[in-house]
Amino acid sequence: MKKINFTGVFVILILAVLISCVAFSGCTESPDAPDTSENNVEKGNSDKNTQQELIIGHPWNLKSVDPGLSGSNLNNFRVSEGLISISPDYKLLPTIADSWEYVENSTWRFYLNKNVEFHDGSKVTANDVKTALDRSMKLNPELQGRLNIKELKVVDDSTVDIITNTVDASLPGKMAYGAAGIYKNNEGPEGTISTPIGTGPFKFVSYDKATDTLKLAKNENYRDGAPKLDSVVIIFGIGEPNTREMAVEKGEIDFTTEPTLGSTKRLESDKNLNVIIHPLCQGYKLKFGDVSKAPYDDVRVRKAIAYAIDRQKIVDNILLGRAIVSNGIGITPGIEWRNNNLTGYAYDVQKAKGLLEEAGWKDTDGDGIVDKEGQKFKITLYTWPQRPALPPLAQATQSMLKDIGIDSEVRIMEWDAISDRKNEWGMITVAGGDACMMIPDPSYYIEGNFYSEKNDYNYRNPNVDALIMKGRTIFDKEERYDAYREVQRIVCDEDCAQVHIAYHYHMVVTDKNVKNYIPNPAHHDYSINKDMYIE
Amino acid sequence: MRFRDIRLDDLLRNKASFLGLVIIGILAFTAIAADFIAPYDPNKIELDEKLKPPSSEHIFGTDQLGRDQLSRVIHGTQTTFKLSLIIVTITASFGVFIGITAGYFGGFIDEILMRLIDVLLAFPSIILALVIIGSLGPGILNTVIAISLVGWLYYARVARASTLSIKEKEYIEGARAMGCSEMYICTHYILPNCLPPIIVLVTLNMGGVILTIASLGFLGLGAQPPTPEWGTMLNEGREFLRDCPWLSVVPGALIMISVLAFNFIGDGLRDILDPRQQVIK
Amino acid sequence: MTLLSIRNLKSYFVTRDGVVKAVNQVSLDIFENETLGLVGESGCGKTVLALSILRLLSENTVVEGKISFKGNDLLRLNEEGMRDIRGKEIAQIFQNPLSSLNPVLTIGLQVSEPFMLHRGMKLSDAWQSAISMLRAAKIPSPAERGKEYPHQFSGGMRQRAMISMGLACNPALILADEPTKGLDVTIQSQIIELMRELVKDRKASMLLITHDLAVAAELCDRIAVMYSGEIVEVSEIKDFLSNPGHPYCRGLLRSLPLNGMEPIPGNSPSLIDVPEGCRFHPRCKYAMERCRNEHPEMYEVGNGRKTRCFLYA
Amino acid sequence: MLEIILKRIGMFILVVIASTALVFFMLHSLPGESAEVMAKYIFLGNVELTPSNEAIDIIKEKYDLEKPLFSQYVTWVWNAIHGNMGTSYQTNSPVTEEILIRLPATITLAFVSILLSLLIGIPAGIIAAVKQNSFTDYFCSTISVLGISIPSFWLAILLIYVFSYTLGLTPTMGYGDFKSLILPAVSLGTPASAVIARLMRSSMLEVMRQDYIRTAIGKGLSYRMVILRHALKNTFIPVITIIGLEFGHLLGGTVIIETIFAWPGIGRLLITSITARDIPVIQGCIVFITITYLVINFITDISYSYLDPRIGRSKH
Repeated sequence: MKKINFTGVFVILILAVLISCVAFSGCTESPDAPDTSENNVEKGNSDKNTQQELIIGHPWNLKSVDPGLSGSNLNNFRVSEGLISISPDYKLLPTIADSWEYVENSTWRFYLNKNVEFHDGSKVTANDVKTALDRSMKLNPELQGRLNIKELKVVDDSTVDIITNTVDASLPGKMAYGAAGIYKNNEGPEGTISTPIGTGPFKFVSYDKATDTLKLAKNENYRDGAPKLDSVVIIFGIGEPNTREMAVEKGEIDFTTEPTLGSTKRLESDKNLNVIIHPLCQGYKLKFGDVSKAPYDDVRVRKAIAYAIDRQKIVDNILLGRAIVSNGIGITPGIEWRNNNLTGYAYDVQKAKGLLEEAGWKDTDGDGIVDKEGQKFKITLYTWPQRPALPPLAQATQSMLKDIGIDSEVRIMEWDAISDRKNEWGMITVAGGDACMMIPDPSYYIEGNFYSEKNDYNYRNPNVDALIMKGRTIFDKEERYDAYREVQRIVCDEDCAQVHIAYHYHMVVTDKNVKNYIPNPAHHDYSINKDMYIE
Repeated sequence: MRFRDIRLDDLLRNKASFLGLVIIGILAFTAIAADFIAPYDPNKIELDEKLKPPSSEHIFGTDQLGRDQLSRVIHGTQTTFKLSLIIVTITASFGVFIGITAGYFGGFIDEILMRLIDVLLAFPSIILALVIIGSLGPGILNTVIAISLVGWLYYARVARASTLSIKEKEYIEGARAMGCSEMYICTHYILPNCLPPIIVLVTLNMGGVILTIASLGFLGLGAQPPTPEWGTMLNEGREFLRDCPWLSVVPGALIMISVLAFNFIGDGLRDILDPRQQVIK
Repeated sequence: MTLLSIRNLKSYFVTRDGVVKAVNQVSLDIFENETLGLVGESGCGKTVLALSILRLLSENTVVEGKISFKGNDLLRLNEEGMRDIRGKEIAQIFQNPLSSLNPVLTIGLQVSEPFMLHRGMKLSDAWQSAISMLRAAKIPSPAERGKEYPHQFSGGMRQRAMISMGLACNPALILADEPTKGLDVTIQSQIIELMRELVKDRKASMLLITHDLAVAAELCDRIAVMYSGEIVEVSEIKDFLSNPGHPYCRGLLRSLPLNGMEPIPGNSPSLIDVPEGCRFHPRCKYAMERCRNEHPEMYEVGNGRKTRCFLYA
Repeated sequence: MLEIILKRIGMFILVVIASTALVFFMLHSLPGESAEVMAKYIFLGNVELTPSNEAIDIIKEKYDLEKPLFSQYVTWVWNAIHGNMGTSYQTNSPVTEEILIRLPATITLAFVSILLSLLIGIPAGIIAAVKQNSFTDYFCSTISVLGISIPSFWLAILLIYVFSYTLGLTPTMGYGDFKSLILPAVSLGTPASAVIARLMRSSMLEVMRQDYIRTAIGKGLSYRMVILRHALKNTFIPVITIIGLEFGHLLGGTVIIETIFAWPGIGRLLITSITARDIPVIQGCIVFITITYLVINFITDISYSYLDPRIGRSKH
């Protein structure tokens, strides 16, 4: 008898699982979100009465809480601040430094705001600035190279001199770089900081490495007034976008970023959620492997490819509205030093074919693939899997290139593996995350991409190099920016050094009660702000 | 019972393996005739047609690049079957070779080979595959290498075990007494008698291999787009899991069905090869 | 007194090659206090006959007919009633004790089980009874050996353990299936001696299945000969040895080493395609036209002896 | 027993050396310069940027990357023998700490999963075998074949959708109370339970046709007693071996499942370390996984010799 009962229970159990699976497939058909309001009401009530706590689900891991190693993260979560920060409209904002000026001989002088206090109540002195930056640069040689700093000198308690290796007009922008935050040096005996003390609106409370969870509390004494949130909990390492998405829909977390590509409409129509889609200073582009070698040593071939890409179609269908069309340069609209008068490359297959033909690429054997001197135009498009839009983008590119007679193959591999293939004939990298505001100064993007000594695809143009040198060494802002605008014209309209496709838009999903989130396109990928609160 | 005693009508009499055979038959036909029965070019991109739900025009809808999902799964069948056949052939023949060698000659060779197998088995195979594909790069060929590298272990074990028992049989003594060479004994006496359990393992393993190929594809390490492959398609559909469920349901269901079918056949074969299947009650 | 009476027993297996008629219309009586030998070539259905009695055949077997034991028809008894018979009233001693003993349980426990089951003993008491049973089966130092596992026993010892397990509850009938198979000749005679002693002591009846006429001659009171699923002769053992009736029995006796080892020509027929008429006629030198067409009955020959042959019709 | 233990320890050393060497040399043969990748992760936190040459040189010097591979490996082994597993490139903290801190999460998940798979697999296998060819048998068998056929990543997302999202019974992710353990354990344990159920069934069927089962029935034992006392122990013998092997698969499976459920365990650590080429951490994880695997196999071996008296004890 017992035996039969047990079988029954087992059968019922499995049936239950099956039925719920069926229910699942039923549910997916209807886009209406299930009723999660109960959950939210409960949560909202308790929050209102007691604590304003924001729970964030973050896709990546936090490796360390040492500001020398994780400076950008701590800056984005507003624990630490830099001498200078950047506003959502790309302006440099005095932060720990009140003002700054170029003195002479590669020396910049920063005057500190005397009201800035660390979380432990002590005032920020010039010495703290020197100690923090020296320490960060020592721990992170990359930062040292990037900031181009030779030495820091304390002038007095609230004045610090920064001496650069070469004359560098871009230093103030560099001081807004996430990793250049100022913090109290409270190193433990092993030389690491386990309780970071910064100057921002949120204080570090604890970090649980086992669960990769960071807890912050409001800094009551913040100089511009205490933040409205009592505490912030950041759960790191939720790598699966579907998981993040369901967690925020269910109200387990209040705030997350980059849900699945297909979800935009559904999440936007969900009454319990806020969806914020905002520009981020990143783009999608095609990068030639080597522009000094055939076939890309001919500018007509590069331009042909630029004309062959139907950017609007890509933005509408592949990037699904989370991007806007780019006219050919990787500097996001709205940035002050952007050249807004570029001609660019509007989609035009006939023009593209004509340019190829001019360059000697013709389909002589009628197989639909152009060739020249016996060489068929057969190339490989490389891209990497971490950005979900890249593989379909590469495939769309493949089909658009096919239309002008270029045959290509798509290969998806780790980013680092791609750099080994740079010398392959005709290789193109389909790239995303092309960031132009890592450092809020034109030199960052333009030097990295187009300066002869710095770019990695053999682009050489003496005019461009001269303009870049000019930009480094003159201090008049408008004159400087004009030099960079001229560079943009040359690399885009004249040389077509890279084929830019679209500007990336970033998507943040929050609970509908989370108010006052102001996206900052210059930050990667998002940051929280002091005035956020939960209704 | 010998290999030649496996009769098709026995398989057909077992309902589950009949179903399995029918499914595999249909899938195999689909794979072979993919070029003729697919209604569209599986790689033809029509961006304006993207993410269309199933309709009379596109029975399984279209994917994010507007490609016809039905044509893609049809060609995906071809990719999957071709790959798994290659892998199973490689692993089974290599594994059987090693297993018979180890079992028949015994001693030092056996000890070394078996320890090697133990070492490899102790190592989680998915991690090994991750590392291998990480170092060789993703792609069909490397998928084959990564799966084959550990796939032969089970064949070697089974072949060795059968060899050990067959080796003790009188007819082996007889053959040796008749002056047959070791090579001849291995290929003409041991191998045919090892085959039944190997055949069962092959059918069951086909399912496992299909699943591994799909897992690697899902992790983005398998076949490369635009090659249609079920796991890769699942991975591509992941970003649309809830908004366009057909993108993941169709390839996911096909993976399940084909693994299921191979398991049914394998189970049926095993029952046939073991004639005393009835139990006293 | 008849203890067990089998009437028109049919045991058929359904296989993919056809129906195997392992036992075909067998009628047989076992009397109280007697040992009946059942002899025949391997594959003639002896073992199936024994398994049919205790209903130990697999599910795909069709068993029909009537087996009366102490007023019950064993084939119509429910499962619970059958369990009360098995081991308690009728016990079976299986061939090949190595595979018939559970390798992962101690000998002592396996012998204790019938006591616990049919006598309602607790394990400790059952264990003591089991030890004395092992001692009765002449296993040396039974208290220690009871804790051992079958693989630690020698072949002869295992058979002794098997016998003590079968005889544990003093069953009225013992079905012994080739108890001496696979044993050395010296051990064989010890086992035969042991069985004779134990069976006689307990006043039990025994159906001894063997293909070895010498063993049958040692132990049995009567003998039944089976050929191709049928009983072909039943007789007192002495009469049988001195004057076998059925041509097959004559052949059997002549094939004994003592009598010149003259083989019976031909092979025993498969149990699927049994010959028309007398089953033995293809191999019989006395075969007549009638033997080919008609199936012989069991004919009384006298002195309680029956033979299935037209020679005696 | 001592012999078994010694053999195991020898085996363990062999496995650890072989697998770490394999991983070590393979990781160094990965495309792209290790130092460059490491520099990206350590200093830039973003793979899509290019590090400066100075940074790369510093990394090379700091981690001895200029030395021949073989001597790097020998140094690693030497330090490991002395209990020093090295320091994580990414976090600067000792590898042992990195692993120990995540150990409870993975151990809990793995053990609950294997427990779950045993709790479902064993009875399901027994029932299917006992009721061979009945509806229940077909049902259990079909479900277990399905269990093997469903890719676990797929099952995981399905489960989150049904139980967390639609029904709201469990949290979608995270690590903490028992509730959050259910879904990861189910997704990880389902394929294992299916394998165990199938093996249990076939092993049971095999046992049930053995002569000693007929003996037991012949003694008058009830069907249930036959199964419980005579069949089960024998049935477990082959199953035990598979449980050990399944545990290994399960550890491999944590890599995917932990990522999907944001479960802070060794699997996730391993995946992030592989992409960042944090070789000391990868090595540490491999050593840990092999140790666990071997310990489990050791336990199965012991229970094997306990279940089957023909093995191990016959010596005395």
